[in-house]
Amino acid sequence: MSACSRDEWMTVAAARQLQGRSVCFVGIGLPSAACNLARLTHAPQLVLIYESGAIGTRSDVLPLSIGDGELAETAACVVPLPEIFSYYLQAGRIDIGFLGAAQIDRHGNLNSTVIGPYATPTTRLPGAGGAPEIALHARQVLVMLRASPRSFVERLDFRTSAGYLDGHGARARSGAPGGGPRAVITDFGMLTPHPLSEELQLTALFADATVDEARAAVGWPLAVAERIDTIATPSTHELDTLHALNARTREAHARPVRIPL
Amino acid sequence: MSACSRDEWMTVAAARQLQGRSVCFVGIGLPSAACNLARLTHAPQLVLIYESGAIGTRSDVLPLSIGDGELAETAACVVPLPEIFSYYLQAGRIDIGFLGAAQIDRHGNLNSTVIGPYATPTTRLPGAGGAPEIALHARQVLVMLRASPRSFVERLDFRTSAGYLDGHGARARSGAPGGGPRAVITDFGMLTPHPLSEELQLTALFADATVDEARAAVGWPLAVAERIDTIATPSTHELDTLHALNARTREAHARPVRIPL
Amino acid sequence: MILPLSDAIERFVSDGASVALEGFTHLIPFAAGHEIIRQRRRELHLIRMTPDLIYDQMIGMGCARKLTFSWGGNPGVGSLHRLRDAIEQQWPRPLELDEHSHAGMAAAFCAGAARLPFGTLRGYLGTDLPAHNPNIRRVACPFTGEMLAAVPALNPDVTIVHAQRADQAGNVAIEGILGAAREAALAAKTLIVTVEEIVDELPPAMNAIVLPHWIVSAVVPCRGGAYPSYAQGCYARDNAFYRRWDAIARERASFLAWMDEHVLGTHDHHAFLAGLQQADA
Amino acid sequence: MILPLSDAIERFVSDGASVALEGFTHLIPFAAGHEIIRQRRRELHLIRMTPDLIYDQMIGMGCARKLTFSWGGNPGVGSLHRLRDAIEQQWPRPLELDEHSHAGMAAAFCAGAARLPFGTLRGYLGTDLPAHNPNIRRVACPFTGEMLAAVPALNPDVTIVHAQRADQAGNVAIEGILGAAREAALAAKTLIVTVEEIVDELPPAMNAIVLPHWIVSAVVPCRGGAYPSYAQGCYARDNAFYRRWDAIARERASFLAWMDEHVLGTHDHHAFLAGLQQADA
Repeated sequence: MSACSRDEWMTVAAARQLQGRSVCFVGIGLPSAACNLARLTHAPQLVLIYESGAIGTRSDVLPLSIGDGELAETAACVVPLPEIFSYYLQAGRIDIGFLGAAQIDRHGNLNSTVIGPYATPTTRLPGAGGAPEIALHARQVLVMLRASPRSFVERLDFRTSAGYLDGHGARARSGAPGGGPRAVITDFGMLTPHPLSEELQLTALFADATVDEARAAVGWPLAVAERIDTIATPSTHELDTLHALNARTREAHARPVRIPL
Repeated sequence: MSACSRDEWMTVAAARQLQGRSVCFVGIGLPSAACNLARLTHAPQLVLIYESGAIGTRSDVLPLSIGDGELAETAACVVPLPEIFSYYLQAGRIDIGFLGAAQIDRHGNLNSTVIGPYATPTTRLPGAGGAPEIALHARQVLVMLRASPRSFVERLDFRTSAGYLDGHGARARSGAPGGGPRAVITDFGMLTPHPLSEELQLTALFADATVDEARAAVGWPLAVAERIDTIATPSTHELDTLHALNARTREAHARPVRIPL
Repeated sequence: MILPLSDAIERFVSDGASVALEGFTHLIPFAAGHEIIRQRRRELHLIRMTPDLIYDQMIGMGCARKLTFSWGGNPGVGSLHRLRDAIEQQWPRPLELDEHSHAGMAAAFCAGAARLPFGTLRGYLGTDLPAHNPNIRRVACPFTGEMLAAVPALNPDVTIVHAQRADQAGNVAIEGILGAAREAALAAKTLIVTVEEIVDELPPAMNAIVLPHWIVSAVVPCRGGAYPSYAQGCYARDNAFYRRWDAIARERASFLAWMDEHVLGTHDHHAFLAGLQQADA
Repeated sequence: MILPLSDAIERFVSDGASVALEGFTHLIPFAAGHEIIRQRRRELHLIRMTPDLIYDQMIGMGCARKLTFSWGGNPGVGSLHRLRDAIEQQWPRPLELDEHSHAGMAAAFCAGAARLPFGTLRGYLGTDLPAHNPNIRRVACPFTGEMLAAVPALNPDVTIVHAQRADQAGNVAIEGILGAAREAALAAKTLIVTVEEIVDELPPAMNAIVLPHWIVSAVVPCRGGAYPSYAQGCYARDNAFYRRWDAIARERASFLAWMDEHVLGTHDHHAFLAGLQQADA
């Protein structure tokens, strides 16, 4: 295989999590790349839904925004956004939801709202968007987030969306219908929840990453599973497909737009 | 003018109540004829909405059912039925709603549910349909109903939809947003609510009808206004237009349908 | 999954199930209703805003224990005689009613589609319906304190709708008047769609009405499946049949004879239509 | 009623009004936002799921007292620096926040469109948002007792949306991604629609997206009115402009200089676009 960046490795690792005809609620950035990579390689039947209202898109390039025109043109249909959230997400019709965040804690709870106090933040982040209800309703959640002690924190400044809350079944007791975060895909490998405590533990590493690197990147004492899998190096097919997708996307986004005068 | 039936006279009288760009929630039968007659004569800008979801229809023939194909084909748009009731009717976007019924009382309350007790009716009628919320939300309601002591009754067997309830402001006190029945158009003329008591009183007669005829047809002691208007005889233009509409309709409905084998 | 109609009904519609055959005047799934009659399903809880001829037939043939509805007439013609006979004379068996207004049923289907336990509307004021239906309650707005009407969500065990076309993957495209068919479809635990035709691929639809494949349990090819109702762009409503039904259904004997000959006596919808065509000729 | 943009804003958007410029990535009414800035409206309560560049500009220019929103970033690029500066440093003035999730705002627009006082959702569980927003409450299902989230209806004094076309009567046709624009339009007390073109008559639309004329207060002809957002079938999103905005808006001085030159310094949207075109050349 050719050399690949950690972003590419994360994208490939996430794509591999997607199988068959799963219905994916897709966010912009790495999740969008991962979903489309899966669709273009091993999972052509994957159904991609964007919160803007596009259902079953088969875009040839990645959108920069969540509502780009390519999404509408290649969709099975486009519905009003409120229906995406009520008739699809809330109705339990989403298999896999993707989330990112600025902070994550050991139980997979996420913050994308503020750093510092809510009323007087040191850094105001974009906010919740679809996250609270994706976290609540999707059958499974995949979190994609680069690790550092500033992002993998002991204590969130604000809980925007629920992972396993305080763990040990707290999420299920809260009445959340969805299953919670199945995996956190980060730039050293993958964390998954312990079956009982629901604390995230290191269960897989990229071939060129180490446990020490993982521990250094995480702001809490990282639990390490007894057995750590190695995430197979991206194949040539995976990388070629991803490179071509990214190249098409760059080319499309660089195309000058005629100002509509 | 040519001779005309009481049904035709009722239709013409109702059509004359419709002006300008009023938005009409149309039922099947006489109301549909009245609205389309108005649209084809003095009120070409009238907006007709059918509960099936058709908005702004300009059908060339009258529908037999409330969801005929002509309605969809000639509509400004077709929306899901729930939106008709929530985004249009409940949102206060209907100027005039038409209602019929099996029974009406002196305050314009209507029964289209049962004759006899609800659990053991002697005659089961079709039921409410859109009536309760049309009665509640339309800015004004026009009732079209042939009169007889069996239909204009002292006491309803069942109140399906609200007119002025017990009168004397009871409807407004109940919180009903719409204005209630502006007029009852029947086969001797027109009843309208007294401004204070809100009891229906005889305020207009067809040219060939009498107060005695009206009294005989109404099952309660009919109040008669001090001044009774005469409803102008249908004009040749009105009658010709209505006859042509009915002829087109008969012709269209008689056209044999190919069984889709 | 693409199934023949008889297999779809056999597999998904059980005795005692709650079943909604939706479609408002347009796209009423008559063929599916007839197949339910042929398979002699019993104790069904039938759900439909406007029972129409198809539920008149199913009720008259004894399929139903309960009816959730909002307007039970033959549009533009008059009564549904079999529905009336069931309510007035308990023939062929008693029928429990869960009676609403259109606005209430629409709110209940929308709540069902959204998997909320109840729907809210500003409705049912000044009507006797709530006095006879414990499924019509009140809820207070947590901001203004205003009291509003509430209805429980409708989530049929099985919803059956008819549509113009589906693709091989099971995506369904609907054109024309919808009534509450889309919401009833989305509210279903199991969704069966009978279609006029199955095509290789639907064109990209943009804002058109599509039921995506993964909410559809079975697609059933069934040309003419909405007749004597209609399918926009395919065939017109047979208004004359709706008028004729009034005489057929008025008496029990003539009703039973007609059902025997045309529904029980035919093997499938194609034979049903062929029989009617012959009778017309 | 067909009006020029400046007249529509002058007539319908008052200081202190609640104003929703909706459109999700697609059809964002930039021209209308710029005209509000030119007319120096103040104390507005801005409402938008995704404030996007247009509210970054309006907030940075001091038009807003309050913001109802659910996601405030530059999609695919990063922060909205003017929004951040308003919240973090109260520049140019403090900004009150009414912060929701997308699902909550969608429910609030739907309730507004239906003129219900509140919307219901199964949401806001396990999040700190309700602790900071008294507009997120709970309501009990009157049938099951289940507690659900409730949000107050959004009924903006003025909603402004952009669309591809309208006819002379004022009917508006929209194609492509809708976001919550349709519900925001239906929820408005006053609805202004800027359009790419006005045609004599729209074709019969069947199931397409139409805002009928009598819910539209004013139609404004405004070619390019969504730029740098896009109008499906007319022009593409200028992703490069969205990227460039990050640098323009990062500092107060560069932001003000850009707004002075391109918005305050131009007479209307045509001049705004012409100025950008010149800068590009």
